[in-house]
Amino acid sequence: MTQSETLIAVSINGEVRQFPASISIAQLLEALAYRQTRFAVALNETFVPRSQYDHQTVADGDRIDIVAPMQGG
Amino acid sequence: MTQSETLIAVSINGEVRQFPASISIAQLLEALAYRQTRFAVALNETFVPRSQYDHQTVADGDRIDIVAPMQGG
Amino acid sequence: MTQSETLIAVSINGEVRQFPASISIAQLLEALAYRQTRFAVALNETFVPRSQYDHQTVADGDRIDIVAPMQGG
Amino acid sequence: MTQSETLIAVSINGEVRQFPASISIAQLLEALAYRQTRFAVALNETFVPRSQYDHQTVADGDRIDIVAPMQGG
Amino acid sequence: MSQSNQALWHIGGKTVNSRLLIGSALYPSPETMQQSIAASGAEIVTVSLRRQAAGDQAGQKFWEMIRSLNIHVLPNTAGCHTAKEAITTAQMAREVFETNWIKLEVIGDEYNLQPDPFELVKATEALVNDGFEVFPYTTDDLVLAKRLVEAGCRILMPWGSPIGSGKGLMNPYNLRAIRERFPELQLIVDAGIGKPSDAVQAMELGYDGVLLNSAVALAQDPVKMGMAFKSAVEAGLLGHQAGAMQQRDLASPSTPVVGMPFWHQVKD
Amino acid sequence: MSQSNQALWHIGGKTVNSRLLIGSALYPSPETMQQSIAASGAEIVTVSLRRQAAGDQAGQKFWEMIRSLNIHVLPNTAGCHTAKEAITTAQMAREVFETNWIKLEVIGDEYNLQPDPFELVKATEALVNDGFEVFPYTTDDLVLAKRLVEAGCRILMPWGSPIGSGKGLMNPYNLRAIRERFPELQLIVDAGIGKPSDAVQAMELGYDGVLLNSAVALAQDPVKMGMAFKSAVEAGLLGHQAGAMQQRDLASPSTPVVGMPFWHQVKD
Amino acid sequence: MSQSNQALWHIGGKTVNSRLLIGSALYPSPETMQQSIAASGAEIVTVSLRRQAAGDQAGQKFWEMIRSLNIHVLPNTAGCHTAKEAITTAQMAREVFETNWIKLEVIGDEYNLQPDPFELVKATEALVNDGFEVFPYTTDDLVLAKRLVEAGCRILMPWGSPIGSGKGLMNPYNLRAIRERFPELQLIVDAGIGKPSDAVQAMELGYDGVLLNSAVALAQDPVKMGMAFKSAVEAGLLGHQAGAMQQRDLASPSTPVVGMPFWHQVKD
Amino acid sequence: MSQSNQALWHIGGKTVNSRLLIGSALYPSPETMQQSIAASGAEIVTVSLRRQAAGDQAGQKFWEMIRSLNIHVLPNTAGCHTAKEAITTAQMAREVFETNWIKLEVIGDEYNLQPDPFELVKATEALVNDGFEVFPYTTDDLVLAKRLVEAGCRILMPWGSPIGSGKGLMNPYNLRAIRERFPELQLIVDAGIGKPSDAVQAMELGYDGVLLNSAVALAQDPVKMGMAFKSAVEAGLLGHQAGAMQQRDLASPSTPVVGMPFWHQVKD
Repeated sequence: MTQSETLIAVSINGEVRQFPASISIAQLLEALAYRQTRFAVALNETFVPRSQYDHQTVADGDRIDIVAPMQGG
Repeated sequence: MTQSETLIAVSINGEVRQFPASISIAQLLEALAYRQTRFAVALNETFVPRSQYDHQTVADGDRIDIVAPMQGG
Repeated sequence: MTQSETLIAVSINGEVRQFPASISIAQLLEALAYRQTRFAVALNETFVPRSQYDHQTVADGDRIDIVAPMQGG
Repeated sequence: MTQSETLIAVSINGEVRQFPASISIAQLLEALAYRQTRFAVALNETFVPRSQYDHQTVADGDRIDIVAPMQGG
Repeated sequence: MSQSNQALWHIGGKTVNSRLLIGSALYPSPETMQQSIAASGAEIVTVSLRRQAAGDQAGQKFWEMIRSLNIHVLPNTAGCHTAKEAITTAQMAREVFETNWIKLEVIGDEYNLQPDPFELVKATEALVNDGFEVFPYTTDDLVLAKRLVEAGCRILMPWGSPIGSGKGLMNPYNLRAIRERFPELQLIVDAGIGKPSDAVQAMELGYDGVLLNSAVALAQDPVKMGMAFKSAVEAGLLGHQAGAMQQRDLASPSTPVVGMPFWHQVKD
Repeated sequence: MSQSNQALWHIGGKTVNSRLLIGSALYPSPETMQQSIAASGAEIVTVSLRRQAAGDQAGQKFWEMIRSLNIHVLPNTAGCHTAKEAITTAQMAREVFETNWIKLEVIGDEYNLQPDPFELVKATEALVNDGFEVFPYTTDDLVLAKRLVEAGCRILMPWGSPIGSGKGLMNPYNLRAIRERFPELQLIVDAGIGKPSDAVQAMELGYDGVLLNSAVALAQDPVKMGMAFKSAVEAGLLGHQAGAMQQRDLASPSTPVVGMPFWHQVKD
Repeated sequence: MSQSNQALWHIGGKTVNSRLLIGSALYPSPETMQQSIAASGAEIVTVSLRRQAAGDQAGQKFWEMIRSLNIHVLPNTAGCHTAKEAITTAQMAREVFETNWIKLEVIGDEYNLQPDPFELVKATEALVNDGFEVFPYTTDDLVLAKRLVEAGCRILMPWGSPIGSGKGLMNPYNLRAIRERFPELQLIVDAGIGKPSDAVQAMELGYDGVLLNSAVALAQDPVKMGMAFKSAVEAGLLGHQAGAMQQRDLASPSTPVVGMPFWHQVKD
Repeated sequence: MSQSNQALWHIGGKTVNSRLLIGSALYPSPETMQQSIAASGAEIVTVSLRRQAAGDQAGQKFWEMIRSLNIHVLPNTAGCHTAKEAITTAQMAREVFETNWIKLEVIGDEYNLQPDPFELVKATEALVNDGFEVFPYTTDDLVLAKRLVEAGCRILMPWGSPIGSGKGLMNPYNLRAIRERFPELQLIVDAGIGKPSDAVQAMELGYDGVLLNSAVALAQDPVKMGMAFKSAVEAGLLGHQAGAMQQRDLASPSTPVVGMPFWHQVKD
C-alpha cells in the first residue's frame, strides 16, 4: 500500500475500521489476522461463501459480520 | 326482448340463469323481481354499490351474489 | 367483705385476679364493673347462661372467659 | 358321627351347611376337604389362627369365611 | 314475578334473596365494612366472640354497626381447636346474638386452617342435639359430609381452598360429588374464594351459596368488590338454572353456513 | 353517578353501557332470540349476510326483529376464507346495515374455525383504508396482534377457544400478554365462552368486553342465560376495577386471633 | 455407584430399587400380568384375599405366579367397609402371605371408593398395636394424615384421585402440604394414576413412590406401559433430586444475546 | 430387538435413538455442559453463531467440546428478527457446521420471544428452496403450521410456552390439533419445558420429540436433570405407544369384588 491510496471505513462486527479501497474479503481477514478455521462471513447482512473471499471486494460503509460457533438453545 | 337477441348465462347465487346480453344489474334485479329493500350485490366477488346498478352491465359467465340480512354470531 | 375473709385466685380472660371466696358470677361481674349488655360467660370452658349468674359460684383456680361481639369471617 | 348327634347350621363363605355339633375348625375343614395350604379362616368375622383350628369349635349359626390369595390392586 | 320467587333462598329456617354470605373482618375501616356489606347485597353476615375487658365498648359499637345493617347474623366458632371449645363458644354465641345459627369451625391445622374431621363431627352431634342450626365449615371429603348429614346437618359448607388463600376451587371434582350425593341439602362454598369468577364457578357447580370475607375486605376497593360479588352470585345462580351448553372438542360455526356467498364448489 | 359514568364504554366511536356483544344465531326461535338478547342487556348484536332468493322475506323479517331491539348492529364476515371474500362481504354489509363496523372473520381452518393470520392482516389493511371500523376476530398471538394494530385496529377480539366449543379461556397467559402490551386498545374475548364464569375470567384479565353466541343460544333456557351473562360481565368488570386480593399459599385467618377465649398457652 | 445407592429405597423395613408399587388385578391374562409387572421393575406387588371353595386351585395358582416374580408382596384389605372387617382381613393376610405388611383400605363410599377417615384411624390404631406395618390408603387430608402418624404410621398413601379413574393428581396443593409437613415419612401416591406423566408429577412433588394398577393393566399394551412407568418413576425421582428450574412469567433467551450478528442499534 | 427398532427415530434424514434434543447454553461450566448432554442421552445438540474477534479462541474451543460429544449438531438462528437475518445466519451456519439442518427462529416479540409468523414463513420458503432441512420454531397455531408444511417443512417445532419460562404446555388443545392434522410429520415441542413431567406430557400427546435447554442447564444439578429427561422422554414415548387407559368420572375397583369375605347382604 502506498500513501496515495484511498482508505475506506468498514464496520467489522459493529466496530468501524479503516482499510485500503478495493480490498477483498480474503485480504481483509488476513489484515485482521483471522486464523481460525471455523468462522463465516456476511457482507451487509448477506452471506459470503468461503469460495468468494478472493473475489468479493469491500466498499466504503460496508458492514462485515464474522461469526463463530457459540452455545445455543 | 326479441328472438334475435343473444342470451348470456349468469350465475345467480350459484344457479345459472339466462339473460339478454348487455343487461344491467338494475335490469337483472327487475327481471328477477327482487323487491326487498335490504340486500346487496357482488359481481364476480366484487361489491357493486347500489348507485352502480344502472351502469354496471353483466357479461356471459359472470357470477352474481345477492345477499340479505341473516342471523350471525 | 371483712378482713378475715379468704381470697381466691380466679383467671379472668387469662389474667389472674383475687376475689372473696364463694363469690357468684353476678357478684364477680359487678366487682369487675361489667356493664355492657352484650357479653357471655364461660366458667372453666363451660358456658354459664345468664340465668345462672346469681347461683353459680366461683372457686379458687377457676378460669372465667367473658366475651363480646367481634368481627368474624 | 352317630344318628343321634345334633346337627348345627354353619355358613361357609355365605352358604349354609349342616355339621355335627361341637365340630372344631380342623374337623370342619377336613369335612369340607380343604387341602390347599394357602388359606385363612375367620369365624364370625374374627380371625382364627391356624394354631387354633383344633381347639376352636363352631356353634349353630356361626359364619365361617375361608379365603385364599387373589389378584388385588 | 316468578323470577323473584325463584331466587328466594330458604336457608336454616329463614328466607333471603341473596346467595352471598359475607364476613365482617379485615376491612380497612368499620365504615368500609358497612358499605361493602351493603353493596354486596348479602343478607347474612358472620361475626365472632372475643374476650373483652370491663368498660371496653368495642364489642358494643361493633354490634350496633352490624345491627344497623338489618341482616341475619351468623356467629362463628373461629379459632376453636376442639369440640369442647367450639360447643361452649356456640352456646355463648347463642346467648349474645340471640340466634340458634352457628358457623361451626373446628380447626385441625394451623398451616392450612382446615377443619378437623373428627372434632367437627363430635361438635356437630352435640350442637344439633342442643337445638342449633349448624353451618359446618368442612372439607370437600364426601365421607365426612355423610357423617355430618347423619349427625343432623341440613347445611354443609365445604371449603374451596384454605381460608384467606384466595385460591378458588382447588378440587371441583370433590365439590361436585358432594352436590350430586346430596341434592336436597343446602350447600355453600366457604373459604378460599378470591375472585368473582370463583364464586360463579361455585354456583355453576350447583352450590346454593357462597361465603367469603377476605376477597371483599382485602380488595383494593372493598365496596366495589362487594358489588362485584353481588353480580357474581347472581350470574352463577342464573347460569346454573339456565343449563349451560355442552363443551365440544370441535369448533362449530354459530353463523349459518347455508347461503354463504361466493360458494361454488366444496372446499377441502 | 360517577359509578354509571365509569361503566360507560366507548367502543368504535359509539358509547354503550353493556360490555356484552351477542350473536343472533342458533336460538330455538326468533322470539327466544329477541327475548334473550334483551335479557342479556347487550347493546351490540352480530348479524351476517347470506344469499337470498327473490321474494324470500326471511331477511327482511329478521332485520325488522333486530331493528326492534334498538341496539347497535355489528355485521360479520363469517364463513369467508380469503381476504377478498371478506372485503367484499364487508362492503356489502356496510351498504345493507348502514354501518362501517365490521366483525372481520377470515377462517383458516375448518376444524378449529380459527382465523387465518395472513389473510386477516391483508383484509384488515384494506378495510381500514376503506374507512371501516374493524373488529378483528383473531387468535391470542401477540405478534399477530401487533400487526393488526399496525394496520390500524383500535379493537382486537382474540379467541378464548374455538367457536362454539364452549371451552372458555384456553390460554390465559397469551390473553394477558396482549392486555399488558396494549393497555389503550379495546380488547374483547370472542369465541369459546361457554359459561358465565368464562366471561367473568375474561373481564378479570382486564378485557373490555366479551362476545358470545352459542353460550346463550344453546343453553337450556336461553333467556335466563342471557340474564346470567348480563350479571357476569358486570361482575367481571367491577371485580377487575376493584382490584382482587393476592393469592397466598398459606391460609390466613379472617376472624381475629387476638382475644380468642380459652387460650392459656401457646398451642403448637 | 453413589448413584445407585442414592436410588435405594428403605420402605417398611425392606430395601428396594424401584419406587413403583404395582397391582396384580385387571390384566387381560395371567401371563400379561407377570410380564407387565416384570417390565415395570416394581419390587412390591399388591394382592388380596377372596373366598375360595374347597378344591378350587385358583388361589394356589395365582400365588405361585406371584412367587415366581420373586418380589415383595403387599396384601390389601380392598372392599372392607369397617375397621373390624379390615382388621380381620389383615390378620388373615398376615398368616397367608407371611408378611406384616398391609395395604389398609377401608372404603367409605361406593361412588368414589375413598377411604373412610374414621374407620381408617380405628383400624390403623389396632393394626399398629398388633405389629403390622400399615400402608394406609388415605385421602389428601392433612389432619387425617396427622392422626395416622399419631397412630404409628411411618408410611402414608394419599390418593391422587379415585381408584381406577385415571384422573391423575386432583389436588396437588393438598399433596404438597402433606409432603412439607412430614419430610421424614415415606409418602406414596396411591390411586388415580392414569398416565406416566401423573407418576412423574407425584415424584416431582417429592413423593417417595407411586402405587398403581389400572394404568398398566388397562393400557392397550400393558407390558409396554409397565416399561413406561418404570421410566416415569425414575424420571420423577431424578427430576426431584436434581431440583427443577423456577417458572418465570417472562421469556428468557437461552442462546446468548451478546455477539448477535447484524446488531447495529437498540431495537425496541 | 424389535423393541429397540421401534425406538429408532428418523428425523431430517438421519436416524437417532433418543427423542431428546438439547441446547448447549446456560450451563454453569463447559464441563457440566458436556456431562449433562451426555447424561441426557440426546443425540442432537443445538448451537449458535456469534460474532468473534480475531484471535479469540472461544468459538474453536466450544466447537471442539461439541465435536467430542460425537452427536448431531442443529444450528439455530436465535436472536434473528427478520427473514433476511435468519436466512443469512442459516447460510453461515451451514458453512461453519457443515450441515443443512437449521433450527429456524425468527423472533417476533421481546417479551415472550415468540416466533413472528409472517417472517417465519418467508424465511422457511427461502431456506427450503435453498436446500435446508428446516426445523421451524413455531407457535401452536394450526394455520401457521399448514403454511409451514406448504412451504416444504417435514418437521415442526411448536412452542410449549415461552422460551426459558419453564411453564410447560400452555395449550395442549392446540398442540393436539396439530398432531391430529399432521400424523406423518415429525413434531417436536420446543421451548417452555420446565420439568420432566412436561416432556412426558408432550410425548403422551403423540409428539415425536422434545427440545429443551434451560430445564437442564438451570437445574440445581444439571447432570442429574439430564438423566431425568432421558427417562422422561422414554416414559412418554412408551406411554404413548402403549395406549393409556380412558379417564373415568366414577371410581372403579381394581381388586375383584366377587368373593369378598364377610359379605352377607347388599350394602347400600
